[in-house]
Amino acid sequence: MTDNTLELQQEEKQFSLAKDAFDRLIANKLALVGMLLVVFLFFIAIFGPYITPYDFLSQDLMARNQAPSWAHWFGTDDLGRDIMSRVIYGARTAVIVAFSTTFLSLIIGIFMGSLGGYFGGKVDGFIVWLIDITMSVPSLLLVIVINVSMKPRLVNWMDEQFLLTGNEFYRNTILVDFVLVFGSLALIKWPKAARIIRGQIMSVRNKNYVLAAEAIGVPTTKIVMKYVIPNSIGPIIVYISAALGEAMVFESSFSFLGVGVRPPIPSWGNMISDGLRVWQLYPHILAAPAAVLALVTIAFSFLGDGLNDALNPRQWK
Amino acid sequence: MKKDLFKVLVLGLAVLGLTPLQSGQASAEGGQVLNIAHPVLQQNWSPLQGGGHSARWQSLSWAAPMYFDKDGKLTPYVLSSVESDDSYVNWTLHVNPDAVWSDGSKITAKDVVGTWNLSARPATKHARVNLFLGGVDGFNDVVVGKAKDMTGLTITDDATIAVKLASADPIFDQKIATALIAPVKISQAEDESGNEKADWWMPQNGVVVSGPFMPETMDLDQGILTLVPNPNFFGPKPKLEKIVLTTVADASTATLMLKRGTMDAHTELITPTIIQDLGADFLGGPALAKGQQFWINAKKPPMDDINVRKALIMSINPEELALAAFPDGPFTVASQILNKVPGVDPDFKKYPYDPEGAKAALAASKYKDAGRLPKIMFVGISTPTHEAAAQYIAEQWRKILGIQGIEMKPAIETYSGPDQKSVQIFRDDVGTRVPDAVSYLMGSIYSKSGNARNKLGGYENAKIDAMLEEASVKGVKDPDRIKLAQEAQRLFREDWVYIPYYYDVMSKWAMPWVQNFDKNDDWQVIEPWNVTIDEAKRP
Amino acid sequence: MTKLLEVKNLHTRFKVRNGYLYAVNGVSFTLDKGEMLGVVGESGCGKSVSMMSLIRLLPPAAQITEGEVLLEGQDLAKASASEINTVRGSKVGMIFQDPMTSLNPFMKIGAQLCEGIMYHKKMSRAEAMKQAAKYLDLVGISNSEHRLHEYPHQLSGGMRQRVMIAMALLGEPELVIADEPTTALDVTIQAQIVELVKELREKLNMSIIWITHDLSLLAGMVDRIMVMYGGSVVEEAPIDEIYKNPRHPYTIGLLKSIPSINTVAGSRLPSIAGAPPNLFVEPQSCPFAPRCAYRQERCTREIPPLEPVADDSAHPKHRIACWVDVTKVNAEPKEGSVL
Amino acid sequence: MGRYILFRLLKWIPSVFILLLLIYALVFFGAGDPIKLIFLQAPGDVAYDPDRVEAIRDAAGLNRPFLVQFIDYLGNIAHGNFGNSLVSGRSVNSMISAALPVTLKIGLTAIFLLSIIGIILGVIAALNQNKLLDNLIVGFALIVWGIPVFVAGPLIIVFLVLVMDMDVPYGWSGLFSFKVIVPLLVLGLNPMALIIRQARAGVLEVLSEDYVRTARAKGIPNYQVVVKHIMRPVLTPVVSQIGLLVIATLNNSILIEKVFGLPGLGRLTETAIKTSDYPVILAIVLIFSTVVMASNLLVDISYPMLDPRAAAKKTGDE
Repeated sequence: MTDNTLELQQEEKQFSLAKDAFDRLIANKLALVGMLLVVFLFFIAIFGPYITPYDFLSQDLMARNQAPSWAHWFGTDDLGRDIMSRVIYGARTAVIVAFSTTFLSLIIGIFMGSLGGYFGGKVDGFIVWLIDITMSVPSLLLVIVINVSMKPRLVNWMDEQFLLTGNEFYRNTILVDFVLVFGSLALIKWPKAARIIRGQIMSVRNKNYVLAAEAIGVPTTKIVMKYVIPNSIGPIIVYISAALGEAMVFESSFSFLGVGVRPPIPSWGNMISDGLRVWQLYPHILAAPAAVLALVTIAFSFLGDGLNDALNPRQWK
Repeated sequence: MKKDLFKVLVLGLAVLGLTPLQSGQASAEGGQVLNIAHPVLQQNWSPLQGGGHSARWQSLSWAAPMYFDKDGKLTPYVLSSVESDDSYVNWTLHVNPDAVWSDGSKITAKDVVGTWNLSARPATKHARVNLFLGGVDGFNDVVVGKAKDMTGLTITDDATIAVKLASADPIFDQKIATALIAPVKISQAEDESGNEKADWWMPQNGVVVSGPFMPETMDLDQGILTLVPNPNFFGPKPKLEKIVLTTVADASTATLMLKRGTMDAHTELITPTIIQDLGADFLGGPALAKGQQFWINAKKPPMDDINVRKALIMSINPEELALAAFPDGPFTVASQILNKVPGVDPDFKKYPYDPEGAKAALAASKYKDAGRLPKIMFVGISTPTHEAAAQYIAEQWRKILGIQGIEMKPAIETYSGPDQKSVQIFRDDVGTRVPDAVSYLMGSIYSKSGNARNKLGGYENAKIDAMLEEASVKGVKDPDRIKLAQEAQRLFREDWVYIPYYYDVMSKWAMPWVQNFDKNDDWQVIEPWNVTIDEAKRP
Repeated sequence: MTKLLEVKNLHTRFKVRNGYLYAVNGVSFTLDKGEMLGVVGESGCGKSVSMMSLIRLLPPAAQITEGEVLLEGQDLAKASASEINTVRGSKVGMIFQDPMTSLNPFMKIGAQLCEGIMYHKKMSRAEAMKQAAKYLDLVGISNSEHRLHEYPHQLSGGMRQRVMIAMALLGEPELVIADEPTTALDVTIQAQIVELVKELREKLNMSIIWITHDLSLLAGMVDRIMVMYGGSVVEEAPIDEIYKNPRHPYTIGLLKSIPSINTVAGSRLPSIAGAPPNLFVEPQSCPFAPRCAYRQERCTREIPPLEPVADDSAHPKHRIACWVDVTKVNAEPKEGSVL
Repeated sequence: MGRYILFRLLKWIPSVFILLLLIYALVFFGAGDPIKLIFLQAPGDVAYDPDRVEAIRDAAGLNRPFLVQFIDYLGNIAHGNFGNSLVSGRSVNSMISAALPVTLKIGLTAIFLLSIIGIILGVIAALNQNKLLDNLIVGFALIVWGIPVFVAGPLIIVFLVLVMDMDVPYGWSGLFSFKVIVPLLVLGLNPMALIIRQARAGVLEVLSEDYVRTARAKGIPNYQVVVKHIMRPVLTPVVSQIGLLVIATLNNSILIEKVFGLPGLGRLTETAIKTSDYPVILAIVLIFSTVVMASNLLVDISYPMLDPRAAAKKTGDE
């Protein structure tokens, strides 16, 4: 009985809880800074290409490796391209990469987690086993293997499709980079999301009010909508925030190993690995993308911590 | 209590910091030690590979049948002389009676023939054997595993070998002047069933060598090799006391080590700032009969249309390409395939840089405009230099022709699997080891060459083939030999299947204090016994 | 009787986000050897904080700004950290509210009991264990030798509180501060613990400060009661006097809210209306004034000092911080006041 | 306990099987042909001849059907034989047995050492919450967290060489040498940041626990309170991160072993992937996942030792 009333109250409070969480988030200065940076990042990712001072691809071989100046705030790279414009465009790459990875992993995770949580028993045992395997896979290694093995085939297939259909879509094999490389990352990152969902479903399943609701024939979808989703949103948001930052670092690791986003499309990762080769002479080529990546990682970590504090019910004292 | 914790922390760090500063650098008393940085973790140092980075140091330990000296003169080594009859089909090779292994035993004709047969067998995986021995009668059967020994190689006596070629080859003697087919002691290298023994080349297994330096230790896991002078070397006495070869895979680390004098030489180091970091002398060297080009696979759309190829090639300004790739030299801008060898075509018409012409050509193609072109993929963009060049090319195409879908991949390897056909452009070098225009072109544009088959995607021009075949049997002194080669090259130009890039130099890849480090066309030190170090200049 | 403890004008405040929380505002009292003092007040009235301030067992955000705490002449408020440590656990023992959380779940009972005396009395581990077992026996835990090797989660709540008491007594303290030691326990166990403390007090002859919000609990146990409100002492008197002759309006309210046998079943218990005082500003007037039924104009301007009750009907040791003589003035029901 | 470990191992075997099958299939069908690579990787006029490559592949048994090869491979593994490298012909067993100790030694030492330093720093930060020291430590952790190891590594090398005028810390001559400390630190920095944050948060949580106040009330010195009462509960969540740390460290080793010339698994991985040398890749995958599994198992086993309450739950004591 008490559970039930509590739950009802909680439901009424749903909106104000979200607002409370937001207020708590805003009150946390670091989290606020993190959030502003992340919002700024998204802004740059969306509008960046329209506000860059230069075309991120256009080269000026007479102005190579130039140190930062008023004309080029971050300097120019080895082909005389404006680093600032490339960093700005790189934000788009980073966001696409981070989102494709995160949301793919989220979808897989939610599917797997709800499968396990809903059916329980053997299905759940299987899902848990799958989670265990996945968690023990050396992630970087597997992604590299998938990358070097699958990509050529997919690229080739898309080429053939383009010749057959003339559809522009198939020509854009950069998509393969994004979808396959970072999709494969999702294959490794999903267990966290699955655990969250599974845990929520498990705990909700055993609550009296859900048993009662089930007993009086409330459809499952409704139970899910009413109880599972609201309870999971907090941890999932925290998960997303952490995963986005993580994915960006992963992207740079891939680029460093030569399997990430390939030039001339700028990504912070490939800019960093380019910069690493010459930084003893031209530190600015490394500095800008590395600093931006570090800043964004830190911002996501601030935001994640803040969200965690704001949304984690354990700390609602 | 904070203080206590700090104490523990500081103490711990201090203990770690005080642990003995061990230096991995080997230093021998008195003598000179050459430290070489090697860019890949090489697990196989067999002299029978015919390629790979380890082959760059093959001349240290293995005496070639013959060699070209600094001035390009063919010089006896293991073989004291090589002669042929007038047909250029039958050759006689004489093994140097002084040539001995490091254990003092004689190098025999059996070793030479055995080595060559072993190299040709498929399981040995020798990467270049057909360039040198491909003309020997029976080679083609051995190389695909149908036979064990080449019928064209016969041991006349302990010091004489008779070679019968499948067809006339006036430069066979020059072709075998390479350490890549240096004889090995066949009883050590070959097992009963005619396969190469595992790890026979390791000092732990008592390998005997013929060159001036013999391996002392080989730690393949660490990637460290040490070589010491071969006491029984049949040539001049080596001057170095020791050679230490360390795997340094990271280019920046290697650069720093070279700068500090921890390392003296490098197998192959390419960074965008190498000239600024290590000086022009490091990369400089004599011109080499080798050129880097971007090879176009004309079978793969959109390259199947010559107008597309014209458009692409005419959009590139060779001078700017050079500026993007190697602004500080030492390479020279390429135009034709041939370079350095006798027979470079003085009247060769360079591909023009003509943006308007390029646009017109694209419009004249069956694709009409850039929007309908399939994606174009580059491979072999393996160094920062090549990456810069490829990005320059891509940018020109975008700027002039409006082409968007361009991709570049670092290495050929990823695409060497089932998907090689998805690649339109390969960056790679071609060259020749013999100063001969025909063999240069036979290795690059002849339809059976590796280059035509792979990089050019199965390029075949019957006329060119016929001309080259005709030229190849002509004597070295015959002026028609060169003329036919030039003719073939002009025909090749009209097919528009390459973007000229640059001509290589034989980079020294050694710091200024390393002396007498001249290298041959196999990138090997010509006279390893003469290498010395000017200690005064070493930091 | 000799004076054990004298507290003079103690002020403690907490640093909070936008300023300070004034938790203790000028508390003064004395405690004799062997005396048992009850400290009563609603949650947040500063009773715990003021008693914790005695041995400076406060969170980092708290700070004693003024006052003296003289324990046998030594001013604890100004003592160094190591001096305080020699007082804690030896001269002063502490019993805390929630035995479920006050014992370290990661350590065995024995280790927790011993670490204090091992440090203070330089005992060896074995000696300390022996001593600990003795005290466990004393607080009525059977099979004490065995219990020493158990973890807290293996004990029941009452047992854990007995362990806490043993822990406080182990150092043979002269003063034990018990901070609502029975609040978290079942009623039956509560009674047992109270009995135990009474018993031990007689046996060991120590002074005890018993903090509680439950006035009724103190009956028959303590010698004297101190009522706190809003960070200051509002009334202080021997126990019988408080029950019979309460003088401060707040104390009267508290007493009324205790259910008694006479309370009619089903009727609502009286409670003190209004909210506890806002301590984010330093009080400038009687903290109870906003809720007081006897409020006068002066009450909202000045802080009434704690002084002996003027009239003769009161016990000589009876002190209150109020200008109003409730025996003479009738309560005018004011907005937000009692009843 | 023994049964529990056995049960875990039994569960682990099928997962390894699946993993191997997956990787084997990926490499077999997708990645480059190592034999072809031998010819194509050497620049210039290599003697590439498809017929010859086929002959070599036949000789190496690479042209047999997928399943035959895979089962053959599994059989070999069951006998503890990882086969021979397709590129160098060396025995994979000997390659792994030389490389694994290096990575393990460095990795475990890094995790161990930096966990300790991380915990200490985290505790110090928490005890000085919001003071200068706390801000310094937290700031340090954040910066370290934000800089990928493959950037930190070269930066530190150049700093040591150009600024400190030291020799390049390069190569391996046992764990206890100066040149190993630098990569050790680099390898551990990232995990350390994680631990600092975890430990700091843990301490902050524990600090508000009643039992810490109890301990303080006993008048024991502050360091005893910290060591006995605060550190102990903080260890549990930190230890539970170790599985994660192991993965992170293995990942990092792929990224930095090359830079410091460490002859470990990371460098071997890089080389093997570049040459599509799948016997080596598979062996590394197997080893990596074994290491991760083992560390996860270790964490699970050590959990009850660290938290008596968990032990009670397991044995149904409560």
